[in-house]
Amino acid sequence: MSPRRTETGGRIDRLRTIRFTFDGAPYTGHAGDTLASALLANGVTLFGRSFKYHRPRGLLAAGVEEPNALVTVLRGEVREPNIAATMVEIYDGLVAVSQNRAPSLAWDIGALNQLGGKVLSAGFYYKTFMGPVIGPLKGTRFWMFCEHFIRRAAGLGKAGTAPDPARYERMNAFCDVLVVGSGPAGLMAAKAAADQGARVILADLEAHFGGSAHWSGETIDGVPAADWAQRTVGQLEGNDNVRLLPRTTVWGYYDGNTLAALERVTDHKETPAKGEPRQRYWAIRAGTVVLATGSFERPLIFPGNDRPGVMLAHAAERYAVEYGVLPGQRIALFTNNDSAYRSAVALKKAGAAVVAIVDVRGDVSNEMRRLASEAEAELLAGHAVVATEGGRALTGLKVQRFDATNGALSGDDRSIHADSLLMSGGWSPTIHLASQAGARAEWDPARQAFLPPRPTQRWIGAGAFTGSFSTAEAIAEGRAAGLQAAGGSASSAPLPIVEATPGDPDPAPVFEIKAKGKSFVDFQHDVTAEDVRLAHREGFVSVEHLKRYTTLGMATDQGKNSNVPGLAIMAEALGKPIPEVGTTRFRPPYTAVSIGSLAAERFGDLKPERLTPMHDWHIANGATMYSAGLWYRPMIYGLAGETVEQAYVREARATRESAGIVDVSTLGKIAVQGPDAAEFLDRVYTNMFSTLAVGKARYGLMLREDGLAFDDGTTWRLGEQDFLMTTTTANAGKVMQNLEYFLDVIWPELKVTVTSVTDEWAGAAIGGPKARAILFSCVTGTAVDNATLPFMGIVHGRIAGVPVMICRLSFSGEMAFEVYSGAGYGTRVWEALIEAGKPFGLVTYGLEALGTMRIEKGHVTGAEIDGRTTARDLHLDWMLSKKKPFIGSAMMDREGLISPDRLQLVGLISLDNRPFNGGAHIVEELDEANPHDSIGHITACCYSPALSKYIALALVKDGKARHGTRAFVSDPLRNRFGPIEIVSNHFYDPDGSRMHG
Amino acid sequence: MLITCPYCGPRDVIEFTYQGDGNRERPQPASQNLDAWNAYVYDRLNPAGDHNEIWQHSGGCRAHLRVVRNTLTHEVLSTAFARGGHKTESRS
Amino acid sequence: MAEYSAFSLLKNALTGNKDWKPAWRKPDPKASYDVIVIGGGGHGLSTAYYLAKEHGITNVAVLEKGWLGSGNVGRNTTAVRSNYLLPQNTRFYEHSMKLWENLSHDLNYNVMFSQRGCLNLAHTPAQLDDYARRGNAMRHLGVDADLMSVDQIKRLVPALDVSGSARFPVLGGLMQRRAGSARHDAVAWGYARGADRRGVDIVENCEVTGFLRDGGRITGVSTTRGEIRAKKVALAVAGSTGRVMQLAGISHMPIESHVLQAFVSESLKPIIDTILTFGMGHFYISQSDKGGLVYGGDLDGYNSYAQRGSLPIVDEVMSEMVALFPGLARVRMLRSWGGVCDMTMDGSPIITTGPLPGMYLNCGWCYGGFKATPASGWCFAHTIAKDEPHEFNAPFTLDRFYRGLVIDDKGQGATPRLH
Amino acid sequence: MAEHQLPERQSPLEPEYHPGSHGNFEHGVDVILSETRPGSILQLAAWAGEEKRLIEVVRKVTGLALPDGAGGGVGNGARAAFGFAPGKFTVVDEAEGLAQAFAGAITPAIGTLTDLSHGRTAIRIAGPKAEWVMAKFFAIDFALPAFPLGAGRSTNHHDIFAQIQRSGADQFDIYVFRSFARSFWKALCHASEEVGYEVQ
Ligand SMILES: Cc1cc2nc3c(=O)[nH]c(=O)nc-3n(C[C@H](O)[C@H](O)[C@H](O)COP(=O)(O)OP(=O)(O)OC[C@H]3O[C@@H](n4cnc5c(N)ncnc54)[C@H](O)[C@@H]3O)c2cc1C
Ligand SMILES: NC(=O)c1ccc[n+]([C@@H]2O[C@H](COP(=O)([O-])OP(=O)(O)OC[C@H]3O[C@@H](n4cnc5c(N)ncnc54)[C@H](O)[C@@H]3O)[C@@H](O)[C@H]2O)c1
Ligand SMILES: Cc1cc2nc3c(=O)[nH]c(=O)nc-3n(C[C@H](O)[C@H](O)[C@H](O)COP(=O)(O)O)c2cc1C
Ligand SMILES: [Zn+2]
Repeated sequence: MSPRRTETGGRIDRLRTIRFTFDGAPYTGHAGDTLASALLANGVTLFGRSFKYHRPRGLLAAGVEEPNALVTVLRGEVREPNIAATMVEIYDGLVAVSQNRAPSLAWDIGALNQLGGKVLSAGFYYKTFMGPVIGPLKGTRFWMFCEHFIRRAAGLGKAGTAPDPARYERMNAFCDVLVVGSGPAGLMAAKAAADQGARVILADLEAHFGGSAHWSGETIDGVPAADWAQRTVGQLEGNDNVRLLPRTTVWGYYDGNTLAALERVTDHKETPAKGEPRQRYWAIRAGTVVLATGSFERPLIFPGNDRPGVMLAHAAERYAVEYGVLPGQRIALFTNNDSAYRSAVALKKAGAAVVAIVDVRGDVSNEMRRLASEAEAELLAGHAVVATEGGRALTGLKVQRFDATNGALSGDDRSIHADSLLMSGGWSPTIHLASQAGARAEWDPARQAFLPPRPTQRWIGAGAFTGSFSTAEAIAEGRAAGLQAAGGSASSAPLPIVEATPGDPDPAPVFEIKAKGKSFVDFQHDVTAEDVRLAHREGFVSVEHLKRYTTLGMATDQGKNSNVPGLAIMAEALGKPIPEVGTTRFRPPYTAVSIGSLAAERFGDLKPERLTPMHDWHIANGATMYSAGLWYRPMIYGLAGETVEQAYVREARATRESAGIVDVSTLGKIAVQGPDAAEFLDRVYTNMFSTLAVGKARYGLMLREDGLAFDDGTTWRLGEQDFLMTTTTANAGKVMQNLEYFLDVIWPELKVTVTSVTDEWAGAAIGGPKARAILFSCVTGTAVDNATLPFMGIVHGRIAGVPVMICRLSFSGEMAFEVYSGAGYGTRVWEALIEAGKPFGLVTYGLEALGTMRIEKGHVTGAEIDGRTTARDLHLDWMLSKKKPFIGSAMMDREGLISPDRLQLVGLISLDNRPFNGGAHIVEELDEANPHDSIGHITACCYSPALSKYIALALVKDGKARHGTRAFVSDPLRNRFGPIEIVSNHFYDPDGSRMHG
Repeated sequence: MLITCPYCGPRDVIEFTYQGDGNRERPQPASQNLDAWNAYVYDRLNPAGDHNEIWQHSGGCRAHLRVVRNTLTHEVLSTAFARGGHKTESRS
Repeated sequence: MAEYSAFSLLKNALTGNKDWKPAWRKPDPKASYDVIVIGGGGHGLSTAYYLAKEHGITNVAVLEKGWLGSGNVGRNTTAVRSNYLLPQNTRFYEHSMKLWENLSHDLNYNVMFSQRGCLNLAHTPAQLDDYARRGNAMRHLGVDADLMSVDQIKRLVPALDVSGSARFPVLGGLMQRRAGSARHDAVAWGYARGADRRGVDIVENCEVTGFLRDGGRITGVSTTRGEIRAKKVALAVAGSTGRVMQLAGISHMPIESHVLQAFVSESLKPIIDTILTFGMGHFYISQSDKGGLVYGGDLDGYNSYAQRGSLPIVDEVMSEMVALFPGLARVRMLRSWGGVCDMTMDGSPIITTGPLPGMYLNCGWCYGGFKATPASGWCFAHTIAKDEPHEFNAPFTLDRFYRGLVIDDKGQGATPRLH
Repeated sequence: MAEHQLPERQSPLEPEYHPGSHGNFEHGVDVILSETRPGSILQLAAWAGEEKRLIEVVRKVTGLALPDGAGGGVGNGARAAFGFAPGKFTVVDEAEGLAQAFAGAITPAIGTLTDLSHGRTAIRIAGPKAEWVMAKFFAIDFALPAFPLGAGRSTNHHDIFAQIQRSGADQFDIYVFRSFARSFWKALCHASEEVGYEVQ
């Protein structure tokens, strides 16, 4: 039998033995154990090392608030650092290791930091490491040198880099009543609400429902509280309208009664079932929330309070009653309130020797005296613990007489031999969720605790959360809250009857025992009472300054143990009451949540892929794909051994020589329909559309309201009231939203519907001298000659039996056609065109060749319409109608938008016959060592097969005036400098004779 | 945060796109009053408190809504179609 | 007041740290000052510091409505860089960078400025070109910038997924090596101590509730601690600009207040040694000296003064984080918070005289003003002292929007949530 | 006009459509996934005030009696219709050619007709865990009282817009943009593994 496991008792399954390792050593425990309880049962006292001084630390708590016993759980290569051992349910094969120690937990070199002692006081790093003011170590050098070592010494666990193979999932839930916490209050609330027929969700972060009933040893309705809880859970389980979520931490209370919760679905399992997520992220939209989150017991602050073996009283009680483990054989308690007496009795019952109860209060009630004697403990009323003894485990403590009214110690100290010291410094309601919205908690001087703020959202509190610390009150408040939340009326049915240990809920206002030695307030961060007083001396007296200066409350427990004692010490130093010092702001999450769980279903799948109808064809035919926003588009269709440049040059050349075809399905397409469609387009585009004939298309330009260029594309008039607008791929969504905005908000009188039809149509652009011949050979039902299908004309016909719509327009500068068909027929039409093109030398081309041909033509895209350019900058002023106002027309002539030194679109030719790079700059004078005075930059560049030169488009200051002049490309990032000629952006076929045919 | 779309009912903020200050008045299209245009495009009321604003239910019915929302508490006080018509009061 | 040094630290340790004095005094406000600076954030404090240090104007009060540093200076993700696209911005932020590089010495306060670099990841060739354009723009203004290859990136940040199988594979990145991070609180406290040592009164818990006027001229402020007169009243209230300007009767500004969230993970051993930004989203990350991963993403996207955010952004940021670092899925988010950002219509700041006589305005820092703290104060002090802007802040006028002279690094136009 | 026999349309799901049982199905499948491939998917939009007339047109052309009210809808197996936005309705028919049937009926005075038969992909999820799986994607309440039979909803899963009609107590028809359909389908299959699913 393990040294500390009791013979009987506990809610563990003693018949099931579970094997696990900690720091490589094998241990066993039982089903129902946490890593903490199992190790404790095995006699382990040392669980971790503190952050700054690397002091040895044992278990402080039994739940989520544990600050010391942080471990890393390993699943193969995958590491999960900083997990409280108290929250790890053991499973066969569990591997856990300790952290922040080298070489081992027992012998940690970092403990040398303790020698630094007072030098390493709060905020010391602000005062030093600045290094010399002159010389080679001035500036940031010296600090960065020191920082290197500081960073390595800091940090808790080590994160892994192996990808996490787990699955995470999101779940959206709706309910009438969400009950957070399943103690007596929460259970009653859930039951009452469910009985009213409300949709109820009950969540508790623990593996078992029941909260404190799980281990309190009280009796409810004549049975042990735990059995009562189980029975109540059983009644809830049967209900269709109730969802029970164990192992689920509600961690965030957001606006609109939206709560975020994390369910640990398989963390306690050796292997998850197929498809089962490790964790599930619940986004819960609740009608009303019942907050029944209970309370935390507080430590007391005294020298040596961090020694392994010093533990919270209720935690010890939990270990004994819930897990059948005793934290020690000889136990002493130290308290400022009555609740520890119940713990003493429970531990006694579980088989420990309770050697003493040290109570700071001089007068202890008779009831408590009775409990002390029931525990066979010596009662030291009006005493305080002033020191603890031992190394990596407690061996004893020292007590002295104590006056609770003024904190004075007197008399000789007395040693007590004990291997476990349990402390209780009073209780703080778990008000985190209620406070997250920023409402101020209210200090209750009787309870010596912050009580929940007035609700800022629809929630109702119940139980210890409200400061009602007895089970009977919890039950009554729970039922009332559940009824109210479900819209029911008060019930006259009798409440369950509670038999509980008596006790006064109000502690003595004693937080710290000032004696010689380090007294810890924030255990993990090693913030001592002296640090708090130093902060006071240096003026960091506001509670938020205290926190930031000392890092009190910034550790993984987020002040759950330390906040109130820290405040109390500061309040005393200031001579002010605690509420005037205030409390720090509560923030989500309530307890730390894995980042994977928050990514949820997007873990490993950040964004969907958007595919054109011909996508699979492209892949099957050797295309290299390029991601453009969410879309995938062919970049090149490379042949074996070709470079990208060789491929696009071949594709572009073949297109200009015979014909090429490219997938343009990604272009944004918007159906603009209705009696006012033409009028609407006149207002939206800078040029006229009402004059466009049915069966024709026109190139259009849109500006933003501020007068800068927004987007361009062609719009086709398919019917009197029926237009098909195309936009650039990148701006499709933005343009759509803009149109909808104007129709809904600005011009609701216009009868127009706009509908995204991007996905309705597959588009193939086929261009080149042979393009018409190819169409001629495969299109039926319409002629495609110049008369029937002139430039910007539209015809309807069929290809391979599929209805198609063909518009003659050109981006490449060649005689070209866009062939649209229903997306479901896209590949069929595409293949038919390719088949028809074979005799003509048709090539497929990708975005690179498309880009090349558009650069040769001097067409603009998103690289030039970049949100900073005007129509004039891009030489599109010819499109600005003077006959009508349009979006942006009123703003486009402001001084800054017409000033001559703006960047304007030009063409560049490389004079040294070397390639350009996108993003290179242009200068008038070359200075490779100290580049300066940029006059512009390259927006797009390529090798031009048509010109047999390296060319580029660029935006250059006063560019138009520079046509024909020379300058230099200056690209220090890629060390590319050289002479260029500035020319017009229309490199190729400037009069458009090729595309007009 | 939840916004009650008059058509779709209460929906998570994730379904909406913010379109800003709803107090702005767009000048007549042909207006040459540059000050008015500047004010419309650039100036915002930006109050700390109740704010009249435009949201699009872009991840739902795509209607634009006029929403009165408190910028200190994020409480949504009322919603209505920007085109006019149905209005939903949320303040209890 | 004592100089801070290793020696003073040791000496004090020997005497039980009993002799340390407050880092700054807690004076009651006087009846009048030469200059009142409203806002005890980074910019207000640095303004006061440089007024005293550079211009000898020491009869100055900084009025802070809460505790010093309670605004964005105390809640930002501490990235300091000067890698802007447009020259107006680059020049200004580079001036700031130079001040940062000597700030700890200047203030005799270790602000822990650590030049561990800032790397913008590129995921498409077009984006790489964009970054090249920006990097080259920087180089032409004498600012350091480099393109990094995937191999170099892999070596610098081994935890990053640079495999081609990622949804948005890393193709390279733009690195500014002199960029880095500083301890946010230390910056506020260091400037406060520095200003205080030069005679500036730092008055906390003193909220400005109105302006005193003589005709059209601003002559002081009313506060929760009484009326205070001043020859010059300077605003540096960042996210509260809209509210404070309304007190002065100016109801409309080219500014919207938006909430930006930030996050910190539990403390970890060093794993990310630089500042890193994701090119296909808004995610950015660094690791604090304490070991916490400090990261954030996009604005929540709506007007807010609430200093707290909503859930969708939390999910968005974390999704982007594990897209870059699939190994960090089991690391846990410890705390999240929000700050209120004064978003302008072009994403660039405003530092100017006026708009009312006697008033000086410093605002529009969006989510990027921490890095500006030294230069902002330095330029604002110049503007206040000389009644005209320094050439570094001359472009950052209030009327630039109306005149079409916007400084729009992102090219998003007058949609503040997109800057 | 003589109707041509049109070739079969290509489904965007094709390479990822694997009929059979998948995931954790040893204890039975809890959802069934399928692509319903309707021949016609139309969007009808009425000008403000013309909604009732449009509803009447729908009744005449399809025989479906659309209830008047936000998100109201009906279905009869072969045809279905539901409102998804103010004045806007989706009408679906197993058969092709529904657009022609409406062409004359939706006059400019009533509103507009937009054919989306290719642009939207229809996916059906059915079975006892259909609500559970749907809740993984969409932040709307799928419980029957909140989302009654026949009703329609517009919502989205991150970048993917979806119109959803409840076509049975345990059955939903989801209309997504064609270009996103494969990604969505993969995600849907992935999310269904937990409960065991069958592709039909
Ligand atoms: C989450 C987040 C992350 C960020 N990350 C970065 C980053 O990585 N890099 C970067 O460069 N920038 C970043 N920023 C931006 C940066 O923090 C701010 O731009 C900058 O701090 C603003 O200047 P400030 O320090 O003076 O503002 P603040 O600190 O906000 O100072 C303004 C002060 O004015 C006070 N005040 C307001 N009204 C009154 C009144 N009526 N009377 C008296 N006082 C008043 C406020 O209380 C406040 O203290 C971030 C911001 C946020 C919110
Ligand atoms: N002075 C005292 O003796 C004293 C003080 C405090 C409490 N108590 C005892 O505590 C009990 C109070 O009952 P109760 O029901 O109010 O509280 P409880 O402590 O029994 O239950 C609270 C439950 O809420 C859960 N919880 C807390 N935060 C959560 C979150 N964010 N998400 C999910 N679950 C969360 C906890 O795990 C716990 O199970 C009584 O039995 C009372 O006797 C006694
Ligand atoms: C760079 C940086 C690092 C932080 N590290 C921690 C941390 O380790 N632990 C912690 O609890 N909070 C940390 N915080 C968050 C602060 O606790 C706090 O939430 C933030 O400053 C905003 O203040 P508020 O929450 O009081 O509004 C950090 C904040 C910043 C800006
Ligand atoms: Zn809606």
